[in-house]
Amino acid sequence: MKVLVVISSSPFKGDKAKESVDLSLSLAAFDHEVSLLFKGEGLLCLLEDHQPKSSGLKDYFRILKALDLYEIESVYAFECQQYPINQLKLSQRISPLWCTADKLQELLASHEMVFHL
Amino acid sequence: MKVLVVISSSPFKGDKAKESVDLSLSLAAFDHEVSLLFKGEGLLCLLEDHQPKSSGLKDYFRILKALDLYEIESVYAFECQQYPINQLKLSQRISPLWCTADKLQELLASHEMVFHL
Amino acid sequence: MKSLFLINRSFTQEKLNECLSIMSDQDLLLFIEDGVNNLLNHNLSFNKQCKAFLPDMVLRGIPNTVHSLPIVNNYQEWVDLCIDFDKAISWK
Amino acid sequence: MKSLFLINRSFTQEKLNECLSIMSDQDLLLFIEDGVNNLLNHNLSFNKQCKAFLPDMVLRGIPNTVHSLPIVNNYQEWVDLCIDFDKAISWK
Amino acid sequence: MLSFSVLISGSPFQSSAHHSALRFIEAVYKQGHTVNCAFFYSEAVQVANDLICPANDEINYHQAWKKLSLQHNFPLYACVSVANKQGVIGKEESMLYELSYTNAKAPFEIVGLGAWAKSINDSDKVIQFQ
Amino acid sequence: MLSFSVLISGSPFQSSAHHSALRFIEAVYKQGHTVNCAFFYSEAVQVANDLICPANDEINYHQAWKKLSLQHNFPLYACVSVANKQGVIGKEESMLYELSYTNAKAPFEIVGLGAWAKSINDSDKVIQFQ
Repeated sequence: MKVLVVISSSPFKGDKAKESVDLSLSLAAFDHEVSLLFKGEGLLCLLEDHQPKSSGLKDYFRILKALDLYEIESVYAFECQQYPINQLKLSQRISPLWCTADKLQELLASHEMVFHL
Repeated sequence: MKVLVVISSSPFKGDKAKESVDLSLSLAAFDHEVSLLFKGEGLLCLLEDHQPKSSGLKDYFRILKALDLYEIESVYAFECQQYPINQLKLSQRISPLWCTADKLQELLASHEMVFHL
Repeated sequence: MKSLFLINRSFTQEKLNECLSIMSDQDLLLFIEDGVNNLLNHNLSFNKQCKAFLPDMVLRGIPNTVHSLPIVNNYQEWVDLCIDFDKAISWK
Repeated sequence: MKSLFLINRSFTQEKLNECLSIMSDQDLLLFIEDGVNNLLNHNLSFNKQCKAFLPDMVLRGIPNTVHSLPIVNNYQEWVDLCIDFDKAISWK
Repeated sequence: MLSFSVLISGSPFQSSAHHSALRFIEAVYKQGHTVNCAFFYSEAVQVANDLICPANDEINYHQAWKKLSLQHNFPLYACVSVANKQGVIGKEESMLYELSYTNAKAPFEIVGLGAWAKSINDSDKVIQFQ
Repeated sequence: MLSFSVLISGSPFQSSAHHSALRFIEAVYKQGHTVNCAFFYSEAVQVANDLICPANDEINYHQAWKKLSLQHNFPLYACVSVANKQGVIGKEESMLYELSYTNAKAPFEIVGLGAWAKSINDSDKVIQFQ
């Protein structure tokens, strides 16, 4: 199935962002065609200088480095005034395709399922 | 102690509104001077025509009827454009004092503790 | 592919506009759970196809008079909508 | 009585204005946890006394350059603030 | 007759997800369709904890799921990694972690995400309750 | 030397409340003050569940609270009505409900809201972590 997983939660408020990544990897491992979309507060997953170790937290974003290994099809990011993160240093691990509302409309239409924790 | 308990959660999304009422009653029972403030989505607690029974849910708002019995000092509501509920039929159980931002500022200043679940 | 959008919480004007802007004209937005609270907000304008889920309005004491959206009357109608539409999208 | 307001989540402009409007001039607002994400939002204007909690900015990779608010450097400074102010109010 | 896979990700205590999902599934059967599985993920896994003891006049969602699942014979899956992290432990993990008891029992099953990946392949419709 | 009462209402799994509260309390002691109690209410009661088994490289907040509480000798209270509703059961309720086991043990104590009402009387400062 062509599945879109949407991440709109902050990477550090609880487990939703991590759970979304885990879900994506599992679906991909079972031969679904998985794309990831970062939006809203989820965009903060894309910042370079997270320091989870500074707070004794797990660096589960290491996994994002290897999304292609896990056969995640595409990674998208939805622009957002509230978090203008492309003015900041972004992670080298992922190069998302930035999309506007029109592009996102297409994206939602072209996937068979959408999950949004 | 002079305590203000703020309810800003919808009465039907989980337990926060109920937990706030329980906290207020317990504090009052232990001789604290407790006031309640409804704001934001919490204002929906004040609507008349809830039908929790229609969904098999507990009508914990019955308790609101008896706030004076439980020696809750005062009940306030903070006006809010997003939920213009005073245009609707409001519960007969409570007559909150409606307050503006200025009045709320005073309120917060005059209480020794504020809890906001 | 036409999609059924499910909204289960209060939205600001900005959030709602964002959601409407990513819906196509064939899509439908259904307000469920605390999503029906949005019907109280006179500042929101629903410029795509939107409906409200009656059981959640009744539960919350939100009268039908506060809005002019079409109604989905019960869970069976909701199930039927899921079948009419290619997929359901729980948005937030 | 002067109060220390704690904000631990992202706010819209409207929400922030509401919060600022109920603060007195002696009060202080401290952005903690995901509250520091608000520093990225150029549309917000902080017209009362506001500070940002550094450890939560470092954790999230939010550089000090995105804003001009004074910093609270560590948990001990936060504890001291709680003592300086009459009470702490966790707002949302 | 169509089959549904139902993902529940909202907390049983701080969302309406379980309330809606239970009623939705009842309606699925009323309309002559079936449910492939209910899969609990994220905070929703809490509902598999059989120690849940709400006040007498409140809904017990743990019991409500059990009843509906037994009535219509569809499986209740909770994701193992999330469940364990949140203190919901099935028999296998109980042995693995050398705990003396388990709080997730049949008809709830503690399974990997693969069960969900398979279920959505085998069903006509998918819906998520946040 | 001042004493703090600390209310934690945020989920250990979906908020940063426990992360912040633990570090805040460490700093309270570093500054020469004390903690009267940490009181868990709302979703925060989950942390009293001793079945919590996160992955090896993740923080176990149940253990973190236990360690900090034993180190500084302050009590960990979880509200009984909320805890029971969410499947966190102490010894007394376990007997009351005729369950064969309990998942909330010392230093966590399952108590009524009265413990919080008293604690705020006896302390100089109060702080809440949502």
